[in-house]
Amino acid sequence: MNKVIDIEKFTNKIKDGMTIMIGGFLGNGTPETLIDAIVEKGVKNLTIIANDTAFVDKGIGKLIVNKQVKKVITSHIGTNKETGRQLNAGELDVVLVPQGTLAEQVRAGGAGLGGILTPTGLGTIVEENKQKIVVDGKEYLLETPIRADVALIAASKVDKSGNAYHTKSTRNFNPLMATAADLVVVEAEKVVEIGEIDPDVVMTLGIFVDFVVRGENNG
Amino acid sequence: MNKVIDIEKFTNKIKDGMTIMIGGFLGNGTPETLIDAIVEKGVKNLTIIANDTAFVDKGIGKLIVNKQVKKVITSHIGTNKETGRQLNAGELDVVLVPQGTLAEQVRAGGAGLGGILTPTGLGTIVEENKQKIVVDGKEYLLETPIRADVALIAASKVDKSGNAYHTKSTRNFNPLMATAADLVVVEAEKVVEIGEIDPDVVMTLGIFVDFVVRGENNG
Amino acid sequence: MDKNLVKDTIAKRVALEMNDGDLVNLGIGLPTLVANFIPKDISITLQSENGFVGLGPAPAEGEEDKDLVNAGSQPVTILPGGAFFDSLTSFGIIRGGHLDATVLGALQVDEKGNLANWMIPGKMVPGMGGAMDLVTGAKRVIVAMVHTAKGTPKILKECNLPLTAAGKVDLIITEMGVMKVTTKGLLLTELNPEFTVDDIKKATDAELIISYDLKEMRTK
Amino acid sequence: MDKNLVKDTIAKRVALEMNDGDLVNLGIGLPTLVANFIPKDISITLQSENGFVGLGPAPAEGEEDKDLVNAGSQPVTILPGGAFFDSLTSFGIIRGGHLDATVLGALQVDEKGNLANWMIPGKMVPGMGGAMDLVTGAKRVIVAMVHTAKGTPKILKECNLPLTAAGKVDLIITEMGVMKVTTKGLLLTELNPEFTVDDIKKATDAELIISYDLKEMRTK
Repeated sequence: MNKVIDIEKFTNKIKDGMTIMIGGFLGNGTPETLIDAIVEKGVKNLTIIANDTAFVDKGIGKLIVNKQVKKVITSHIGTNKETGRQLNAGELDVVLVPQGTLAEQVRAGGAGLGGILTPTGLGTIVEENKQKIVVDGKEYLLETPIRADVALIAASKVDKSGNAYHTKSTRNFNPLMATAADLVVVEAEKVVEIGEIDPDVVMTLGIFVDFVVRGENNG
Repeated sequence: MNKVIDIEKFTNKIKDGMTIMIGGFLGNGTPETLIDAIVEKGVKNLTIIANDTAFVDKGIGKLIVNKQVKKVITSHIGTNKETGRQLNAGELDVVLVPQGTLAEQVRAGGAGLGGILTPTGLGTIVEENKQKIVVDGKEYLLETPIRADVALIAASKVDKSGNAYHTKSTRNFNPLMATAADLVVVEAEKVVEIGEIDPDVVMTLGIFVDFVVRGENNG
Repeated sequence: MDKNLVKDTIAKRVALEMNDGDLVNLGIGLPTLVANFIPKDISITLQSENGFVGLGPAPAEGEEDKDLVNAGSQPVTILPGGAFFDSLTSFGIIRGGHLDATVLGALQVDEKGNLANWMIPGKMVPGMGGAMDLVTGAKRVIVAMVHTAKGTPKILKECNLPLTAAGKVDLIITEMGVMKVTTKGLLLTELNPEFTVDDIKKATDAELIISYDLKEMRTK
Repeated sequence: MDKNLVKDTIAKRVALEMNDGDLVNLGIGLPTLVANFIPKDISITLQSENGFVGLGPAPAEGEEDKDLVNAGSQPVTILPGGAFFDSLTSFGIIRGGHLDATVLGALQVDEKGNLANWMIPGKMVPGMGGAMDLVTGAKRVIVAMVHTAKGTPKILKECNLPLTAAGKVDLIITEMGVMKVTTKGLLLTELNPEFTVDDIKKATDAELIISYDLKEMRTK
């Protein structure tokens, strides 16, 4: 099935108030074309789920600077001063989550788990308002699943059915997030024919992907 | 680091009463050479953790037939009549676990989780003696981590540092089990130099692997 | 009815439940036959729980690849666009609600949508394999089976064998007809014209609600 | 002491804690320097939490690959035997106890092994990134930092900034000395001969237990 669409068709799907997961790690392996399209459309009140808020001029940072985000669920905002400014000014809600917990929560959302138990965050403010569960005499925090309306994924290469390959350090949250959203869009500069990617090394499965967009300026 | 060893050095590590995880799915992607070495040594009272008990003349089945196993934690024994016979005769303890739960439990053991919550098994005998936990009004079973003394992994190709590639349907539980045991041994017919496997497509990470054994009759 | 005709009748009717683009897991045995009857104008993707999507037909003789088998250990092929993965990803797909449907056989199924298909205490204990995960995780659960076990009803008021999952079955398709699991019980929506309503009632232990709109069982 | 000498002294001493074959995660900043001082006769593997093992040095100018950066977004290289993976696997490694050691900086560390290194309320809230996972999951947690913040003690009886993890620190290495976290408190095992026991006590807010076997701080 050919899932390749124009950027306009993608933009039409993005609405005010949506929850959007975005792949990437400090802008590395981030779907810049899709983000730029959302910046151009100017939808507001987005909730963004991502590892970090990147930089003011890169990746997710551009959505923050353009004041399109009301809430961000992330592990790190330190590289984007505007995120910190909006947080301090009360303009932006920031939920900080340990990076490993964020990865597990997204996976739980995609893999049908009701949650996972982790010692990360015990004895810190991360444990506030969370269930503690004892297994074999050891205490754990119960961390619950996260899902989104839309997941935006960057790939090094994608076939027309959405099977994607992420080279080197660009993989990060991309394959995970593709499992945990109602609408999944993959961006890549290289869009290849179905069957061109060795089935042994597909990293994001096409079965999770709804649309493929040809990217232009992958970060 | 060169982790290649002779089969004798491997055999010396295997003792009576050990808990051993073995990769493979009905004998596909199973470390036959390592299993044969254990059969030959004849250690007893093993606890085996595996997807299934394969066939009487293949994979894990050979350990069962040779009466070296006192307990097996698995999702399926239907293809090996001897497992059923020993179970009915009270000679073998069989703990049946849903396949997805087994995969999650092994992963939890390898990834430091205290457990995971799943709806699989609710309302069935699988829920006996397990904690039930409610998240967002929905009930789940708490399934706890599984680890082993030893994990035996089959690969299509492995480099001398233990980075392994599993082709086609031979991957199954192998990469998972490599994360969840104190001693991890990988068997492959093809043992290649470090660096010969593209770092993008390593499936079982060498950092989890202690020893590499040249296999002869990979299933 | 001839045994093979029975199986084909069931498989053909199940095939009509598939939608274009569906991701589906077919259980071992009768459900596997469904793949042969998918309407020409739709395309579905099959998942094999041992670790891939894009499951294709058996290879030609001599073309078998020992590294490519299905969950029943039979040599198979993979279609273009397919992909391999480990058991964790495989069951993430199954449990995460990514399967549009799973088709399985049953030892027993009841009017509450309970399914028993993995053991007979003291007799046959093969284990649940991936069945509990499939039935719990798939968006739609379709039971495809011969209506009775040599005359003994398998569709019951209440299963008495150990359950595979509670209340998860959506649809039951046999050679006699099509039954929907509803909050009020089993609704017979289609009847094979080879049988009468009385025939199917006699072969069924559960109460059957006969649809006001009862139709002839379709096979295409 | 000169600022660079301070950093090198700390990094050199941390490097001596490494064992042949160790898998280690080095935090951003000072801990990164440790890689420069690993003894010639041992080899360690570095993990980069954005998704690989086998982290190598920065590439030559002009050789940068935009697809290969470390967790601080700097161009790096991968060594033979390294491998890339996704964030789930990366944190499976970190949380699953597969790291032999993690080396991090601190805003504060206390005599119970508590660590605070991720925020100053109302002032600096960068987020914890992977720090909580690293400190909770690694087999050994080594804090490597300048002993004081411009004279203000960072080694306290009890941290008053929000914690990164409770009771997880094993060893504190500063330019003044080496302190082990024990159930009885902080045990000073090595002292830099540039300083006296009195100097280090004055620069430390926690009680320091002086080892009967106090040694000169090693750097090789």
